[in-house]
Amino acid sequence: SNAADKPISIGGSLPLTGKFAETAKWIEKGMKFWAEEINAKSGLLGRKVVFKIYDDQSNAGKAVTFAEKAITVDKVDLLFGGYPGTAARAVMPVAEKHKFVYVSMGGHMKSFQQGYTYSFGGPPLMGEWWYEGFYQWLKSLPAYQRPKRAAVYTMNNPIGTSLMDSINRMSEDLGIELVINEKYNLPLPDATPFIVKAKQMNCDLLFSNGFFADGVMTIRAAKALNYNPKAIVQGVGSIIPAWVKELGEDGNYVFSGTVLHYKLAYPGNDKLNAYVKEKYNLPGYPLYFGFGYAWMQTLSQGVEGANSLNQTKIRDWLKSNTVQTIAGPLIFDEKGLPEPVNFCTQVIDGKVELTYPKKVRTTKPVYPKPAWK
Amino acid sequence: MVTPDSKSRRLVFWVLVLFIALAVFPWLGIPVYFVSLLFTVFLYVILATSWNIIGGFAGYLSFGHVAFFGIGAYTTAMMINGFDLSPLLTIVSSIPAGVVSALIAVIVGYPCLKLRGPYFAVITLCFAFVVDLGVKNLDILGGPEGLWLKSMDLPIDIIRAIFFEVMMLIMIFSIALGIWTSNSKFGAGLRAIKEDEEVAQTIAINAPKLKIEAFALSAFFPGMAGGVYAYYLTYIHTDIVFDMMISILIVLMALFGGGGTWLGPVIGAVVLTLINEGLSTFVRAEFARIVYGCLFIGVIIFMPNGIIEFFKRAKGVPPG
Amino acid sequence: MNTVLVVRSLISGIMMGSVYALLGVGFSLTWGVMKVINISHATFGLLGAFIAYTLLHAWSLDPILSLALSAPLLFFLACLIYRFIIVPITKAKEVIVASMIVTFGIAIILENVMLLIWSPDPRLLTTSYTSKVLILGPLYFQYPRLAGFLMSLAGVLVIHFFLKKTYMGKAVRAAWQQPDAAQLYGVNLQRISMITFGLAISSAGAGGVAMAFLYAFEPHTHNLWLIYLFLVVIVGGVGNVLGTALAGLIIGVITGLSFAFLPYQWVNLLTFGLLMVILVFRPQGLFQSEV
Amino acid sequence: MLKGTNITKCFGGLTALSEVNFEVSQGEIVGLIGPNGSGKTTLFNVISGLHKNDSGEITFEGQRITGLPPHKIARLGIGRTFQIVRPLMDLDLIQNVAIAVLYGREEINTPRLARDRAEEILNFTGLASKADHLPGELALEDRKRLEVARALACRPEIILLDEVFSGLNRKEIEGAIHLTFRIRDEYGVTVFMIEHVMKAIMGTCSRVMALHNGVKIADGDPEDVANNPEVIKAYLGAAYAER
Amino acid sequence: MLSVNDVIVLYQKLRALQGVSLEVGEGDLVALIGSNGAGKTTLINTISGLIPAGGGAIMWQGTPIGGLSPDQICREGIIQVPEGRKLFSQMTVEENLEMGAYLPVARSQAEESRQMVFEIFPRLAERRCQTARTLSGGEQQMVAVARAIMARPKLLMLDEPSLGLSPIAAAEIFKTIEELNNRGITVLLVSQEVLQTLTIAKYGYVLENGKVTFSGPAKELLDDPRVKESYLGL
Ligand SMILES: Nc1ncnc2c1ncn2[C@@H]1O[C@H](COP(=O)(O)OP(=O)(O)OP(=O)(O)O)[C@@H](O)[C@H]1O
Ligand SMILES: Nc1ncnc2c1ncn2[C@@H]1O[C@H](COP(=O)(O)OP(=O)(O)OP(=O)(O)O)[C@@H](O)[C@H]1O
Ligand SMILES: [Mg+2]
Ligand SMILES: [Mg+2]
Repeated sequence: SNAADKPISIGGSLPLTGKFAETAKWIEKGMKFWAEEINAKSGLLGRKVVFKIYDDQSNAGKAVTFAEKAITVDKVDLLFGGYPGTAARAVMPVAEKHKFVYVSMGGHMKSFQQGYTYSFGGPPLMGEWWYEGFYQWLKSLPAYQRPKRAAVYTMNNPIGTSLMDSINRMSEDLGIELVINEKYNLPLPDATPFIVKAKQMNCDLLFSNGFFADGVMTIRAAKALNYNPKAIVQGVGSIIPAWVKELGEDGNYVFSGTVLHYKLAYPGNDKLNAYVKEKYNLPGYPLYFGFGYAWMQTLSQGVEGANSLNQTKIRDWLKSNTVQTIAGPLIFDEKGLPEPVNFCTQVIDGKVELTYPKKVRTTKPVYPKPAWK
Repeated sequence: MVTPDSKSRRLVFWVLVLFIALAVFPWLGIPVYFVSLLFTVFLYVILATSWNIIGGFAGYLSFGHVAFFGIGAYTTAMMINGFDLSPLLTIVSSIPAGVVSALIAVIVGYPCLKLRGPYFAVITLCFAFVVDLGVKNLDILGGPEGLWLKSMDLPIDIIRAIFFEVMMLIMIFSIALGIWTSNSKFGAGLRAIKEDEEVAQTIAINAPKLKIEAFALSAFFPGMAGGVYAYYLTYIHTDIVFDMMISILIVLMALFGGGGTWLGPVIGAVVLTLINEGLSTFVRAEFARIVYGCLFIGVIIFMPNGIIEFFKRAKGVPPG
Repeated sequence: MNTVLVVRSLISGIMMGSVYALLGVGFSLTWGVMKVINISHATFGLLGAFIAYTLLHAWSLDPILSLALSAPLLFFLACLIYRFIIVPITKAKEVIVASMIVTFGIAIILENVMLLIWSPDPRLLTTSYTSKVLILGPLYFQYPRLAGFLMSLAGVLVIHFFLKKTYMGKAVRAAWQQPDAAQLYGVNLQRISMITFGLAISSAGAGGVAMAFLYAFEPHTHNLWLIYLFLVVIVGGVGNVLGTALAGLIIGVITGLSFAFLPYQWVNLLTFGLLMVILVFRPQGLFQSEV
Repeated sequence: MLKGTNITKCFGGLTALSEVNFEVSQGEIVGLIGPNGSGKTTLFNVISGLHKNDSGEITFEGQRITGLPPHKIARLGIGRTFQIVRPLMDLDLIQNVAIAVLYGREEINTPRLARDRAEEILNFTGLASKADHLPGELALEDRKRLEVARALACRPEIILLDEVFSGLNRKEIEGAIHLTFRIRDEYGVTVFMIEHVMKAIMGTCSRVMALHNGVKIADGDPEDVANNPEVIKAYLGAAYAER
Repeated sequence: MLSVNDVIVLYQKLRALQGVSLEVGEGDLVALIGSNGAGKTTLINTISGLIPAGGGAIMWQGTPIGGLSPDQICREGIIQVPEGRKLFSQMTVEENLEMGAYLPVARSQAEESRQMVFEIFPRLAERRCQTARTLSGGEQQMVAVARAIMARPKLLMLDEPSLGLSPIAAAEIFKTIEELNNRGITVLLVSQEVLQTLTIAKYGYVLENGKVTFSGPAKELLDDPRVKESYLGL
């Protein structure tokens, strides 16, 4: 019939300009790569896919109206997931009301506790899980090697708060004392005081739970003041390509976590890496490129599994089946979340390496961190 | 022959027709997006029109007006969550939001309105940051996490339609306030203050009092609108309702249309909101933004005193 | 009391504030002297930073030296903008208002042009001295900050000297206080305004480089910078160049001290709050407005 | 009705007014003369509340007004004009005056009635034909008249005129003298005026005060003041005295 | 030296000058009188280039200067003391004077000019560091005249220079003008002090409603019954 020839349209918005443009552009690229690939094959349900992507100008309110525009005016067949967490938090209830499956990073744990049934973190960017892997690895060390005193600096926003969750939970478990535990508001004017204080208090573990800009300032201050803790953990700033590209050697040895990594052995990762290598000359795909791709994988498997574009059917299929993504197999619970994942990463020689757990590890972690040059 | 009286009667007639048409709009089965879009337009009309009372008429450029919007949003959210109010009481429960905003405006205005020109602009800017950061830092107000509100147990188009009507009502009141101001003793006093505050005082205008009244009035409707917006969004966060860009946009909208007239901000808000939205169909987001930027330049080069003034001149009506 | 923390925070804060001041003087100049609130001022600063970044990577040119290239370029750009955008709006009833709208447009355009050219990736200016430190006894001076501080010192003094001591600078002030009279005494209004605007934008370029020594930047970063700009300029008294410089230092001191004594969460709030208090008690800024 | 005792006002190191006493009674036209920079305008600024005096006290109809904000003083019935005219530039003449009517002591609260009243006052000051002009289009003398019209619109009991006669030629001064008398007689307003045009002073004032370096040096009958040697030396000049 | 031929100026609807002609010879002191709103200021501003002429020609030393910008006209040595003073209000007295001597010709003689000015207006010497805005009305007028002297004009046009001055200071100003004229500066003087003006002037023009109604040697004008009646109130 006619409808079957028409491409499947997938709509929504991304912050293509403004504050969050950098990340959004990678997500967009990941999504587009997925479409390219699926269109080169037989398409989705035998139909081509096309994107209708609006620019919400890094404004969560606009993200909401554009989601509605996609749903009610463009009458898209599928909704794609947005970024950042605040936008996802605002769009999730809208998707719910319109009964549209919404696969995205989510807005950390709190957003999945609101009882939405159409939202999936597939895979999610879950601050609460971010340091799980790092702590597991610490736990695997002999007690005397572990750091004892931590300095924690956290940006005061949803992602920062959710990062604190694992720190609070697991430091106590390992007997690590949070000697300094401070939040700061963005923009951070100066990181020098962070380091002066951490150094004075003899902290041997530094958490810098911030974005790129503030993360960089913290690291640079640490180098300038020659502060050498056993390990530096950097939340989400270090997972974008700019970290190694711009910071160079100074960016080495920071730990972080992830739910998705270009060196994971799951099928598909190699393909993405090859593509990114060729197109952007990067050693591996950037995290958000992977996210963009993986969310589409989840959504499309839901569609194929349900063999329908009926949103409720897609949802129900996703809730009762396993999807295979580049982040591994995902089984969603009633909240729309998969099992917690806990990989630990470390930047080594300008590459983000997987360092824990052992079964996925690509390199041994460098610990304690070598002194600044 | 058209007597001025029959002319104004005809105007009233068309305005009524317009409002009735708008009122039935969301019930016609039109895609919800358009309802939401108009809702946003109303929101900005309210913000720009209210800002105009202090900024346009009195010449006190408040760059922190988003604070009142946000305060309204948070007041409502706290009220709903605290007293477990039904979201159906939107309009009723947004009134206290407006009152709280206006009260805060009085308290803040008292010291701040002693400042003039750029100094006032910046102190209000600081005020908006202080409120924003204060809310972020206080966990009882949701802190960095923001607040979730209960959403109504109704189909989405009904929900959107309800918010639409409520926002429209607030808009009508705020425009009425604008019209009243431009024709009243109150507005005349504000104009004198804008021109020369010292002279205004020597003709017995109680400038400090008048300014505070204007500031409070201009905070009231944004507060209410913030309350409704909180319901509409069901999730609020300081980054959303205290967004500095809203502050700047309000100012630009009012001035772009023509500050100091009641119609200018309405036109500015409608035009800028719709154009910005229309540009979203551009393939490449950067180009859309560049066109948007050119719009500001183009319009002001040809109409340096705003759109309204330009058309008034063209029609030969003396300004003012 | 934790002396080391106080002293180091203070030094670091002061140097940071001085950089804001460098970015601010030009803004203060166009505002105070020309009645143009240039919302795109920081955007031009950012452009300077991007140019420095590009030259650093292409030719390993030191960012400070790159100013020799970017300053004339920005000057030229400013002249064009002055001629084709600012001149028409001087007819407006309220030039300040019109200028804000127009330059907001310029900022948006420039931001997105930079987005097209340089992509949204965040950048850092990393030079050989980025993480070098000058240690004088207990005092630490980070080189990039020191460089920013010195640039700021030079920039502020040059502009102050220009306005207060040179005939042309005085003509600039005169021209905008009383344009008719200035012309009647031989001042070529257009030329002088164009030069002022050009100078202001060039100084923004220098300010941008100094900021980039401290902070990561990407095409939207100017929005953040703009806010600090506003603060230093107002607190210093619009049009008052030395005032702007002192205000930068004061903001630096406030930040530095609050880092030393407060939970960090409250630092930004305290900065803005204190600025409000300062303004309430000194409604004309800390230092009188000059023009 | 208006009385000042020991008014002193300093600007930094400069004493603009020093221990000045004055009194103006109901229905009088009192002149205030003095060399440039002798403190005349400063005295008006202090009376109308724009400047705070450092010491001394001013009473109006027995009520103490020192320290009151300017709008309260205006409300009590003290109107003033500005030497360097300050019209509301963006508003046409009728609006300029109508605003003053609205906020003045006449309790006219509707803009339409205020316009009617304003028209009357513009007519009175001879500006009726330019009612819809902007102040920027007026020649200087008309702007001064606008100052007077705006001050009158508040319905003051006393009006402080700061050099509204300057820039008129001798013929025109006669018209202005006439206007001054009408202000007093038709509006019942007491007049306190600063003037350098001696012809106007001699022609209108029932009493004249002279300031010099912020000190009052003469007060009395215009003829006497004009012949006061100190006034001649500081203010009028020998040439004037000869004429 | 300066000749104005049939100049017309329009303000939107109003014809402020409707064909004004006037001659100022080298070294002359020419008076321009006329009632309130006659167009005197308009004429002066048109000569200075602040207002474009809607017709007619203005010649300076034989060359047309209509259409030049004010600063170019200033370079020709035509300087005016504007109505309403137009001081640089936030600058000090000293800086205002310096601005008067902005052009290179004047700048080279600035020091002497300053001496001269302070001699004429000793009050300004006392107030040299005060900002112009805070000066009294009369003091501001002195600065305006002094600033013009600093510019070393060839033709000095004064628009009501005695406005707001005390009688003694006004007399002083007229004496100064006469003296400047004696030193070789050509003067075009607009004043409502008709008697004093015509006493020192060589030649006079009467402007009414944008037209020259009388002109002639100052002495003759002084004796003209119509001038006596309308301007001297005799
Ligand atoms: N705001 C101020 N700051 C400093 N000095 C001032 C200020 N206002 C006035 N003065 C000085 O005070 C003195 C008195 O000024 P005032 O204006 O009262 O003189 P005036 O008698 O009105 O003179 P004129 O007849 O010239 O108008 C002058 O020397 C003036 O310079
Ligand atoms: N910018 C303007 N727009 C419109 N009309 C104007 C403008 N400036 C002056 N006029 C009008 O032009 C006429 C001549 O004004 P002008 O100032 O030249 O008179 P004048 O002879 O200098 O008078 P005065 O003695 O009052 O200074 C007046 O009627 C005045 O109202
Ligand atoms: Mg005076
Ligand atoms: Mg004149």
